[in-house]
Amino acid sequence: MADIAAPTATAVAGDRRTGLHRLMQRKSTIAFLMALPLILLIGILVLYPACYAIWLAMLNKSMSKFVGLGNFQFLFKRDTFWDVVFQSCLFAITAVVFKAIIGFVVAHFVHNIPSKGQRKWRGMLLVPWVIPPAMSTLAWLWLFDPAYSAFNWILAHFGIGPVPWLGEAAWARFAVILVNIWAGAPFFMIMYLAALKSVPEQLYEAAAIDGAAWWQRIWYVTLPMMRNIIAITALFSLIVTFANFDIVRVLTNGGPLTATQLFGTWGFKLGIESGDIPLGSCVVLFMVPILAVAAAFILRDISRRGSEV
Amino acid sequence: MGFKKVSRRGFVGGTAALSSVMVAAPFVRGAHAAGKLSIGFWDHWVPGANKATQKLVQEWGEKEKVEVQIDYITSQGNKLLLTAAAEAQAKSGHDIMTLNTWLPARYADQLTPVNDIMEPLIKQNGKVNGTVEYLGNIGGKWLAVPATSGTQMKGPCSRLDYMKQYAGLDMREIYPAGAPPKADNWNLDTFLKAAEACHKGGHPFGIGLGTTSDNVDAIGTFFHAFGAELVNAKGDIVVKNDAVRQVLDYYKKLMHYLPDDVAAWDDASNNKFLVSGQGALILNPPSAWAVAKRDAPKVAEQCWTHPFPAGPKGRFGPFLPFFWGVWNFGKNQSAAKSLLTHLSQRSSAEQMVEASGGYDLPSFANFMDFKVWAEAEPPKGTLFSYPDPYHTQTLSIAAAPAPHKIAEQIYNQGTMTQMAVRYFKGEPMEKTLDWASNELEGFMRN
Amino acid sequence: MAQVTLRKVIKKYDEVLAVRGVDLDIADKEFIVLVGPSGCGKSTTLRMIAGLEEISGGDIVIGGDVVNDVPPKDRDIAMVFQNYALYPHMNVYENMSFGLKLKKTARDEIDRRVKQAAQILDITELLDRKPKQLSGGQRQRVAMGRAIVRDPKVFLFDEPLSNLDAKLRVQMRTEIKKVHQKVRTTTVYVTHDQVEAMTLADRVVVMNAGLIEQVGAPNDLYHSPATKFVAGFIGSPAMNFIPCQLEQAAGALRLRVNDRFSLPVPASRTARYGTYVGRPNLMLGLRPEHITETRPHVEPDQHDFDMGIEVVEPMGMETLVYFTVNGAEVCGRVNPNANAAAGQTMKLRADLSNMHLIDDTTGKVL
Amino acid sequence: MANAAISAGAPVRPVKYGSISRDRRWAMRWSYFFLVLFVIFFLTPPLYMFITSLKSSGEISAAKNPWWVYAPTLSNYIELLTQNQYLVFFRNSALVSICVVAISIVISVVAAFSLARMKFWGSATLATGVFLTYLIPDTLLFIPLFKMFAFVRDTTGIELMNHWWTLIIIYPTLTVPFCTWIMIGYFASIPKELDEAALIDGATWMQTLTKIFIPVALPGIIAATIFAFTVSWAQFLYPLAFTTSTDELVLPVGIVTTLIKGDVFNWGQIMTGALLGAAPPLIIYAFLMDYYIAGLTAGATKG
Repeated sequence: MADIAAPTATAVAGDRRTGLHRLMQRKSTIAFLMALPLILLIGILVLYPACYAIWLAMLNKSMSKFVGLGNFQFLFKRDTFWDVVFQSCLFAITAVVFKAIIGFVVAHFVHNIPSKGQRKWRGMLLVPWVIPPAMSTLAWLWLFDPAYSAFNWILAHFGIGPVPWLGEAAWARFAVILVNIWAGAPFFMIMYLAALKSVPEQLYEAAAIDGAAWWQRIWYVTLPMMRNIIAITALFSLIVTFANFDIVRVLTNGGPLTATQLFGTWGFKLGIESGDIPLGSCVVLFMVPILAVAAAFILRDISRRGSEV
Repeated sequence: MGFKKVSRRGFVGGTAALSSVMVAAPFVRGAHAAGKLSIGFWDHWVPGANKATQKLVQEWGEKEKVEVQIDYITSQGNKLLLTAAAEAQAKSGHDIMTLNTWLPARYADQLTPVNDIMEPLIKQNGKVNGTVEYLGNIGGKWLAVPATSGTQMKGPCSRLDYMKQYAGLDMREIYPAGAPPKADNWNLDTFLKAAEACHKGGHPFGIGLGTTSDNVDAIGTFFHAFGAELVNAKGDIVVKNDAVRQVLDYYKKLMHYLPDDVAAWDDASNNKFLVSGQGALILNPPSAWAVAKRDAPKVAEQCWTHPFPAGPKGRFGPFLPFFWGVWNFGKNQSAAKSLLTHLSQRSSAEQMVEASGGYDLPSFANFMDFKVWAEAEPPKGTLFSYPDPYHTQTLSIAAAPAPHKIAEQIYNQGTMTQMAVRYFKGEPMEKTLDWASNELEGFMRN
Repeated sequence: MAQVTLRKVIKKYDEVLAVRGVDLDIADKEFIVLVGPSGCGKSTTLRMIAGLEEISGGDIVIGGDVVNDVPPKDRDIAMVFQNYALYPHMNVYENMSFGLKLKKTARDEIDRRVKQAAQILDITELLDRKPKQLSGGQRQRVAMGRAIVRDPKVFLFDEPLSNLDAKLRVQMRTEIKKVHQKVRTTTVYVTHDQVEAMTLADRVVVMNAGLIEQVGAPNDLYHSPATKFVAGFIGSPAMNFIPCQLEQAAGALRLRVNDRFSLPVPASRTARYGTYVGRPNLMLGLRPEHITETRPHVEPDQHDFDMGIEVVEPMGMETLVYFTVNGAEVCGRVNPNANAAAGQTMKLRADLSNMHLIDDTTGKVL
Repeated sequence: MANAAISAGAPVRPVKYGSISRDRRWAMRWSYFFLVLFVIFFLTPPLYMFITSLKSSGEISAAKNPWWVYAPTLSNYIELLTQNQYLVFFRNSALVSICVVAISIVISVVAAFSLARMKFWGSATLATGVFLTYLIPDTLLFIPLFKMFAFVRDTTGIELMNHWWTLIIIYPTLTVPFCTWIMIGYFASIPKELDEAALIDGATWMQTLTKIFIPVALPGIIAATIFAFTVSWAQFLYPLAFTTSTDELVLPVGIVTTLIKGDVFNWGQIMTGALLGAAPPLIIYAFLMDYYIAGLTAGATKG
């Protein structure tokens, strides 16, 4: 746009509507070009593969024949598949609920203490979120080790155990969820803390004067004020938890038997490790409905925010 | 082409003059002059064992003026499997690739047949066992050379003290070092009783029931001992038979005496169980003992490795062969074959066995008498019976003799351990069998 | 030479006309204020002059050149924004010199001009501060400095004082006027505040709904508004509008507000209003200062009336009284000593010699 | 609602104040008590990692008190850091992360500027769409990507499989959408007049971006940088699926697949490796916590 000179515009009076107009048009062209890398990246490496997965899911194992919904039919007959569906839902819902509760509670505690000490506590509480999950899960794996479990060592002093942390289906599910909560709760904590800080102090004072007990203050003041952020964070986390891979992969690799397989890990086992790409695609595609529902909810909020942009 | 030369050289190689012949071998400076060779070896679990292969390859490379590059690839987390898969799909990668167990069959179409070196090698080094034949020789074609490094037997490794104290069994007497075994009573019933006794004594047997190879190999042997097949050699699902029911019943009893969390064990769990001093017996090659020797010498002093108990259908030994294969898209196949011949010589095999502390097991019949096994200590003779020098067992692999593609999946998915766990958890026998046949049908998918 | 001419300038946003044909001639060195309620198109007009908005029709001429298609930077204008738009990461000096630097002006020339502008605005001490460290008034000066430095043909101000508190606003108003007197550049100034418009402008342009209502010197607008809109917009408190009828009574005109209340039209206006007798939708427009208390030393006349006061607002130097006539709320300004009190009846006088008669149908002042 | 009755400016009696502050004191004591418990819960694994990393294998297998180090040794650290393999993982991770951060920031800042400021046909939809792609997880994409790589190889001969640099191409799919979103938010908070002022001052769009927007939105860029770095440093699934050779591995996968060897336990080394692997994000976090949190909360605080 820099090269349009004033004299030219005056000189070509008959050619009015050119300069600035073209400028504006060129502006949107430049804008489009500036966004092009982003569009290409998303188009080629996100949207295309996402659609390609649907196509792959309809091929036979050696990918030489189109079988329509045959793979899905096959999958529906497998017990393991239904186990995975159940486990993924159990895992995601339980973990998110507890993450949300713990995050909320901890955020409150941090909010309650004098603000000059808050930074320090917040810093310590966020550490699980900062460590790459594959690394921290290794620490858990070692804490849960059947022969050397440091937890069992402590429990043994109280005459409990040894607990087969990763050995029995129920315990293994518990362990996987626990690690997920451990890693994810700080995120909720930090989000809620930010939201808590935006609740005006006067509201609590007013509520206190109205005679509200602490739980009433939380119920009538805090929760309504934070409703949006709670919903968004929970949906967000639901997606991430539902699609979890690293924690399960490192901690139990889906075991014992298939008691902790999720869509992601099972899809990996089938698609990459067993070389059955179409069946693996089928499995991971089952995440789409829940993603879509969560995304629709988030979208509602986003469009609200988008209009401000 | 290089082919003929190699086979000619192979014949000559039957003699002790082999190494000098190799120096003179013209092929390397021929078509593939200034050759380069890349090798994907299995990353050995025994500390220091990689050094032997490295040294052998270097020796060869210097003699042949071939630039060699070695990658050590662990089998943990299916890394070896994935690497092979990636290379097969990419049609590029290492010239020589370590292919464990089922992979020669899986990549039959991408491997160069090696009959030209295998036949002379067998003549020279003695026969190979049936499991190696089953896995490596398909339709008369040798797809890969059995590798010494990595090949292993997962027989019992017992604690002498616990077995004696709780079960009243002196394993050193049953399998004496340097003498034929007196193992007539070492059968599955004895085994079960011993398991019960040791469990009562607070030091149970550590037999994993996860889906990794140690666990599958172990249960596969029990299946063989009962003559239980899930899929027969023709590929029919025969899961609903009495032998299977028997072995499941046996396992159910056995599992009562195993630790609670065996269903989640991986290949390392049994080792840790032994090394930490908790277990009275595990089914594992001597790596656990080797680690104990380093980290827990008092435990190592009580370890004794020996063959499997006999079952109704005989005495089977869980044998897990590794192979070295040559990709048919490889750029330097003749050099690869030359190196494989070199690695299959007696002295090479002995070096590998030695470096691995006796862990590695050559597949050729004439190689079972290396000194390492007789001399390993403490305690003296602990590994004497590891290679089964008196050939008392039939070496077997889980899921054999099913067609390879199906067997591989039974093996990789741990179908047998899953069945055992399901039945143990209280699922009715027929339901477990239904589940298994449903799974097996899934494996027929193509 | 920096006249600015707008000829039939139109701005359309998706079929909505924001500016519906504005014609305006701005003389060289003139200080023009565009004033009007929000949404009247005054800011859009200014932004079209600046080149920030494309024009949908008409022409804009600056210094003799049609600049319709000229990008902002080549129009030789400078603009001061409502929120100052100072670059927060640059200090005052850098803020002021940014435009010159982009034009590749020589460094010592930049330095000279920045120093000079800083002196005019008395911000020499602030040159190395960041905007964050400045008070509102100082930021305002810097924003003006940034404009002055460029020595443009035209200054454009977009509501520059509305972010300041009342006291500072008055102060800066004078400041702007002073600066204009010093640099003497054609200035277009947009505000919604009619006091600013009145005090600053050589000429005021009142805009409403995308059209110019009236252009004129501040006093002309105040005393002879052309439309009801201008009459109501200029002046504070605003002009009172009382629905009424004009009737002929004994050779004189009378404004009848309701059945029991009418006032005589001064003789001076009789000729002018004669034709409107009996017309519907007429309104009396009378500024609050023309509704006062009756003064003891002035003899009573027929413009006196008694009225029940509803609200009293003492302002110090005067007191505002409010009452309702014919459904219209009316404000008057009385002497603080007149003892006005809510709920009481007070004798007031309307000075109809300053009255306006408005045709409410056309909105024109008659 | 309880608060609706009293307007914000209502006078508050001193007596009430007293009781509120008494309540607060108790709330505070309880808060400290529970915070200590939670900190213990949250910090146990990293702490245990550290404890184990100081032990020799002998001590670990001795099955003494696992929470105490009897004979601290740095041998695990020395062994790991002198071992070529681990350094290769570290180098790969560092290269991948740095490149991904650079690519993500360039793409997202430029795109965000265009979406937030310049607008074009469909830009609003795109802005929302960008955010939604952030919700498509890696677990959904790795299989088709796996197949796509094979396709690329078959058609162009370019081998994408088993190269660490492939990760540089695919990681941005995980970072760019959210970085763009952060930057759109930051740019949107910059007053419109600022770019108009720049426009009048004679800046081109590019100059407006580089001279005005980037400096002003620097905190946002730092937050986005940290986000992109931590995501690419921690990503596990893609390298697990797409790289296999030891030379091509990045840290998380390298540690999990090569340090854990089936039969040997070298947990001292594994924990050391994990701890060192966690160090870069932890260090960044320690120094730039506020930016880190800003980046983290950028997505939702407006809600």
